[in-house]
Amino acid sequence: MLTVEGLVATYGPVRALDRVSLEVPERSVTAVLGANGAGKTSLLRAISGLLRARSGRIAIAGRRIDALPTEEIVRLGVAHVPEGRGIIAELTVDENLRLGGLWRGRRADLAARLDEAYELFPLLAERRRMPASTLSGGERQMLSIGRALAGRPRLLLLDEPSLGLAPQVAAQIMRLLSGLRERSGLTVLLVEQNARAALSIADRAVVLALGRVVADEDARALAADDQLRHAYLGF
Amino acid sequence: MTARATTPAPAGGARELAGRAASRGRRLLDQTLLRNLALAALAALGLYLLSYWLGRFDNLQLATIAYYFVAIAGLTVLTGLNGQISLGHGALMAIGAYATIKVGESAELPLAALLAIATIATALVGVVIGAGAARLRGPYLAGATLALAVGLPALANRFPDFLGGENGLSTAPPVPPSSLGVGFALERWQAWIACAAALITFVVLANLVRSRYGRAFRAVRDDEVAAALAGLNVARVQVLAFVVSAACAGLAGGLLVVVTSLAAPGAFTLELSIALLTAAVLGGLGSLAGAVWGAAIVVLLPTWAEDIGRELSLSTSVEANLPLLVYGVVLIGVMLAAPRGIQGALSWAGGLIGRRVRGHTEPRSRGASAPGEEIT
Amino acid sequence: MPRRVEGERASASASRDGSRGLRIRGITVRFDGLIALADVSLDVEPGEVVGVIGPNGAGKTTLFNVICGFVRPQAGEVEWRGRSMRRARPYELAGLGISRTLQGIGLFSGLTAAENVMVGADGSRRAGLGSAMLGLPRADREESRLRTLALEALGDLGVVEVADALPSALPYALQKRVALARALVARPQLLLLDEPAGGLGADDMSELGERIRGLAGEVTVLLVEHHMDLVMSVCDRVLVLDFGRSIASGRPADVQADPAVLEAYLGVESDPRPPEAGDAHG
Amino acid sequence: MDRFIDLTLNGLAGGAIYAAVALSLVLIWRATRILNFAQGAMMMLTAFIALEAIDASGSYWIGLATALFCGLVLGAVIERLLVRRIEGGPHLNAVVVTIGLLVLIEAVAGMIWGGNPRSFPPAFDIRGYEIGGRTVPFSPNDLFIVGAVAAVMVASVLLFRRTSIGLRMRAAAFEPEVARLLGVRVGRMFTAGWALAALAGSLAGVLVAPAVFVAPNNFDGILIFGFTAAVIGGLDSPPGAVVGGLGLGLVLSYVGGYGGSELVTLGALAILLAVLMVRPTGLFSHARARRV
Amino acid sequence: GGDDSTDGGETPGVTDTKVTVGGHFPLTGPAAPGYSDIPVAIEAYFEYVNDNGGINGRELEFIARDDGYNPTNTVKVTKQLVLDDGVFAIVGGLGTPTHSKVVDYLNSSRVPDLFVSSGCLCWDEPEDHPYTFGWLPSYTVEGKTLGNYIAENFPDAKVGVFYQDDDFGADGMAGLDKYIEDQIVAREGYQSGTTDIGPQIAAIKQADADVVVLLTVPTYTALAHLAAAELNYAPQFVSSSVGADPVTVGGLLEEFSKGAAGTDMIEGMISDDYLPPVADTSDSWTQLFDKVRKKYAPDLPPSGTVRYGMALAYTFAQALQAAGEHPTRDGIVDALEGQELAGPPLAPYRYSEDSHAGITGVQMGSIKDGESVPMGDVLTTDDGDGPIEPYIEGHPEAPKDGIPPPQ
Ligand SMILES: Nc1ncnc2c1ncn2[C@@H]1O[C@H](COP(=O)(O)OP(=O)(O)OP(=O)(O)O)[C@@H](O)[C@H]1O
Ligand SMILES: Nc1ncnc2c1ncn2[C@@H]1O[C@H](COP(=O)(O)OP(=O)(O)OP(=O)(O)O)[C@@H](O)[C@H]1O
Ligand SMILES: [Mg+2]
Ligand SMILES: [Mg+2]
Repeated sequence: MLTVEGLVATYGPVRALDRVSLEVPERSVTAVLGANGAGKTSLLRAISGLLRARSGRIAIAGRRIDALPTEEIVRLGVAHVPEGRGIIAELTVDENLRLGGLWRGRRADLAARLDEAYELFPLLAERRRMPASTLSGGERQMLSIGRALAGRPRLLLLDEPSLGLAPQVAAQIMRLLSGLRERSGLTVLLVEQNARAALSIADRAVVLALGRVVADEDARALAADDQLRHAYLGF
Repeated sequence: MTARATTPAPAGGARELAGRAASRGRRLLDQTLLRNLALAALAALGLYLLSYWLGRFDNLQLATIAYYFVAIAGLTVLTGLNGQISLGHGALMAIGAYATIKVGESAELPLAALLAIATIATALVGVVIGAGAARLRGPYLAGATLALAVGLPALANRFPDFLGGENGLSTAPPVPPSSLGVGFALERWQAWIACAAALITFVVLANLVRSRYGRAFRAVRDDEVAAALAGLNVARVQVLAFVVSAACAGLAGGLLVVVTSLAAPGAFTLELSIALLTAAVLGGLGSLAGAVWGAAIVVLLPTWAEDIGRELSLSTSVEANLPLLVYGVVLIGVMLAAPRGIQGALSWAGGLIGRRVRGHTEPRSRGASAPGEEIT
Repeated sequence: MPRRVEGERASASASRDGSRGLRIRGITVRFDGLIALADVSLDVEPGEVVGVIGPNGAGKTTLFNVICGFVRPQAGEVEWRGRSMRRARPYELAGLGISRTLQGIGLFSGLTAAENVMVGADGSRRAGLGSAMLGLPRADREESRLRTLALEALGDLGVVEVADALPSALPYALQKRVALARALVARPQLLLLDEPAGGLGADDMSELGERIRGLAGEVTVLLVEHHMDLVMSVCDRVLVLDFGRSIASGRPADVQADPAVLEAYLGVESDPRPPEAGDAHG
Repeated sequence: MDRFIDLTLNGLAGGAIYAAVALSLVLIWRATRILNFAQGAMMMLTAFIALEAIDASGSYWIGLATALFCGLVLGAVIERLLVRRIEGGPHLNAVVVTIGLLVLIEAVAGMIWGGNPRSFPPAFDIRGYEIGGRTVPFSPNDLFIVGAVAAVMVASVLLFRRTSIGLRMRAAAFEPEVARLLGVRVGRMFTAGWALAALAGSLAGVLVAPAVFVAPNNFDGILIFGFTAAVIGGLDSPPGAVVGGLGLGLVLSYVGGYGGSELVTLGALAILLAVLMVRPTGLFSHARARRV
Repeated sequence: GGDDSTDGGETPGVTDTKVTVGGHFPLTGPAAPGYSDIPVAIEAYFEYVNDNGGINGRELEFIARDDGYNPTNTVKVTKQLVLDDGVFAIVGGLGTPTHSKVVDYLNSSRVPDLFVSSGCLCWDEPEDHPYTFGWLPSYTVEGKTLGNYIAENFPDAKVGVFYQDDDFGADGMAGLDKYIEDQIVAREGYQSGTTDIGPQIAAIKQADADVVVLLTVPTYTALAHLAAAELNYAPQFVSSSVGADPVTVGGLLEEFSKGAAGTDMIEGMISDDYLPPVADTSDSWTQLFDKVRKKYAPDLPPSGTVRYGMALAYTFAQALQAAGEHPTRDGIVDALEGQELAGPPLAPYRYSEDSHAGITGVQMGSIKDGESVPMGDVLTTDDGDGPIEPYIEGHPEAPKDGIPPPQ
């Protein structure tokens, strides 16, 4: 589904990604783990075109996307829940959600997709017509996730989705992800600080350190590998 | 900015050994005042020599650049460091100019006192306007100050007897002191006065922006909520920034009287206000050095463009509009080529060269330098 | 049905020392019909670490906003050291010994890390405009004192080497530390932490926990968090909000075992339903 | 009483013009978050072109259509060539670029058409209606202006509120990066926003041209009042622009009529400040957003 | 280095082959319309002179600098002209608020300041400003003549005045008041720059004025006509010469006249004039100016503005001629004060040692078929309470070669 090869990305002189390669099979959840500053966010941003790669290639289902503008990448079915939520505070909750599904066109379908999101997060349903700026931190996170799902993506990039969510909701999201993979064949690239939770639902896990891939393994194997776990995941 | 913390000078009483004199010299330059004064003294010397080298009209241009600098420097602090946009600084200059002439008419005061009064008067008006401005943001502040720029000079028409109506007021130019000799050119004297005021403004603003006030200005600009939680009274900081820049505009207005001997509504049009703002952005927002570039461009560009037009012997309507054309092209061109303004581009280039020379890399990307570091 | 589980220590000291700590009485906040806080009360004793937990949108941040004066409650009263905070404006808090970190990051993006912290060290003072304009040595001395303070605060949190970096170039965790340094440099007596552990890795989080425990006794801390490990390990007491009501309060262990809390917030163990139909408020 | 009626009608006619300009400013603001200081100059340019078209064809309507088309193209071209390149830079850079554009367009117009103002035909009769044996200062042409402005307002409200392209445009304006992440083709939205705003602006230009004549600088004053009207109404709201424009027109008419002409600019300043002190983001803005 | 000498051996701006003079004009900006053509006309006439041997063998050069009608710029460009361009004299500097800011400077620098393009009374102060000379009939002279005309021809009419709210309006009204103060029922002013003058015209209509005097610039003359047309109000308009050029005003109303309003709106408007009418092709001056225009400034329309610039340029050539073989700055001032110049204006100048006022009188006229047709005698008067008297000697013919003859 997603292939990354030799990806290098920099901020000025800082190398945030250093020859990163990874392969994400279709219908899988891949966890991206690593300490703060390891380059996880940069990796997701590079995939969705927000950060231009210096070199290397990124392909989705065989199609190169590293030169495409973000919006075209998204239109290939890539949804990105960015770090820090990225809601549009001036628009209402409903408008934010609608935007997530708009690129797919198909109006009737859209209403159904919105309803699903509201069903998933009933708190948002109550706030449909309110500007998103009034939402609490967790509610914003819900909106951001719900919005990404409203586009029915093929590949979902999640940057710390549980940030600010109550434990119950965070767990719910994790379960939802594995459910979606099963039911609708979604492919997920999941960045999480809560490595334990991420590994519990992931098929594979990639560990980044200082912009490099230091491990790329089966999730269960990684969870069992005490050495790696201690060195990079701190538990 | 150095990472090392400057240690406070030891309290009085401790005797320094002679061998420490050199390090003391260096330490003296660490002191804000002395460093800025040294810079100003150097500039003063340069300007002094320049004023003898330049012809009379060019001295006048120098004086004009100096008063534009004063106004733009104040505006760059307001807009660049505090994030408040003002399209009304031309009107504040008008207050300084009218105050200079009115006070000068009614009392025999030395010029310095008149300029000080103009500065203070405008600062006081700045308190009122700043208090209103502190409630407004972005385009709404722009709109309000724009209305000010258009409306305030109209007061002159409301009180024609006092403010001279459309024709405004005139006054006599300053007289060079006789000690300078009889043949001393008026324009050089005007340049001296304006440049002296500009240097004072520079030193004061450079001190201020390096101080905690400058930091407070920037903090409020970046995040009002966080600034309030850190104990900054956001409204008060904003008013203070406005007052400082209004004072500069008032002084600039007073200097305009020194240079042109006039105060009239037609001199303080919206175009003036807009020119000040564009000059600040063009030079490099938030940077005092940028204010110098901005002032020089605003003053010199039209004159140069006009001369070029004359050389080219174009048709009259083309020739007349050429300076405008050039100005427009420069505004757009600089913004496209140097988004951080001239000073931003210079320091970027300087950083690049410096890096080459020193052979190591610095974590600084193009245009991403801290606004705070661009000052001076 | 709101219930109050009073911890012994709280009830014992409230009458004696109530005037020295934070007293929150019957706070009600409504936003166009939506009830964000309903009659919430809480006493926090000096030096105590109290956790405020609850589902998303329960009103935790709003409670902080009320204490800080960003939101005016429709009813109720906040007292800090015997003084009513009804009139207090946000910028006066620093002077009253109150610091707060924001739920996001809230650093000044155009200031270096050190400058960010210097603002926190400096904020409440206001004298010295003249000496600042003239650049007098006095102002310089003050500056270097502030900078020393700031570097110390950064050093305490182990981030002194990023003193001259801009926040945007720092990883999230370091930004959070700088923000914490800015709050701590003012030596507050009351520290309001809004999700300080959000986005932190396991190491960072345990370090944060130790730091907060280190503050206990000297500084009164109010902590909003969704990371229960952290809350349970550092808090003396916990207040649980749900839909703006306080549904429980008491020692962490007691609260954690409270069925109402389990249902409304922690949920995980007691939620037997399939994931698709999951609902935060069951 | 007659005088009051006269002043009211006169104010409505003048206000409709400010409203037209305000609308085009609001459109650009909503679509790209840029205050377009060049709007007046763009209006002037398309009005000159319309005039040439009218001279060539002899038909007002062909002139109007030409102006609208040129406005559309001009807006799109400006966005693609200039505004696109400063995107993502500091906010004021856009302001400076539009100011540069204002100066540039006026200079070019001065070079091509000279400085002398030219007469521009009205669409309909400019003689006021007879009401009760009295001629009031409101003519069929004024009615046309009011109607056109109302139509533009309704169209822009529908565009922004009811259509998905309007939603995309707003998203692109508020948070370009986020909008991209949601598959919005931000560049196209910006281009479309500028094109539509310039279209509305060129309509406004043709509407005001008979009243101010056409010369390089003649739309500057109208732009200032239009800007004032937009700010009064709240820059995000097309109905706000219209209410702001009509309100401003009325107040200025009363001030000019009952006070004196020297009070008109001061009057504009006074209302603007009064409105902003009570509502710092204009009359039709939404309630203040949550900050923490 | 700066040259500080103004009274050394040679006269600034004068060489053996050339005399350089300059002026400040609004060439761009809102005030440019109507005025930016003046320097073009002056240069055109100077070129004509140069191609015909110059004045005393010297070519004339004119440097027009743009001040945008902004006094600050006026000061700048005037000093630039004097210090940088080294002009011999300032000629035709335009505008009261602008030029009044450089009068002191020019006089203290002893730079002749000739033929200011404004009808302010303030140029006629030979004691304080010995180097400054007006040229236009003052606004008061015009006001008096207009008032007198109305008093004689419409003795029972109610008069409304629509005026520009500055010294133009004020001085003009002072003149009107000397004759028709009692007849005036409405006085409505406008600030230049405002576009909505509906309320003012409505007020004048409401006062039932039968005659409306316009002390306006051409744009506002046109706007006043439009506002009146909207109200179906057709008073007798009487306009000062400043705003009455039929070509300019007619041009502004062209689209309305041919379209919606149906008739030529300015037809029948009465005004005064101080130069031979542009339309009077039998006049030798008109012929001369038109000849020069066609050859040297073919882009310009044959408007009153062009006529004004040429007449002014001619007057300067005349003064320079009068200043003799070796013109000096004081010499040209003496020549103006000492010799009687006569030229294109319908009435004589008032230049003398005691007076630096310019043209002393005007002739009434009215617009017929888009052209101004003179009525009655040329009338002269002063700025004070002096009487209005006919001037019947008539102005001289233009010289055959179009160049002021040596005297
Ligand atoms: N805008 C920027 N400018 C400069 N450097 C940056 C910028 N953004 C990130 N970096 C640097 O790039 C590196 C990788 O950062 P990134 O945000 O990808 O890490 P991360 O793994 O997502 O960390 P976190 O867990 O804190 O979110 C870090 O060293 C960071 O300091
Ligand atoms: N200014 C406001 N206008 C309208 N509603 C608001 C406003 N501020 C907060 N709310 C609402 O009040 C409720 C409480 O918000 P608050 O931010 O206090 O929640 P929280 O407990 O901090 O949640 P989280 O854990 O997600 O941060 C939310 O539903 C929010 O949408
Ligand atoms: Mg990250
Ligand atoms: Mg919260």
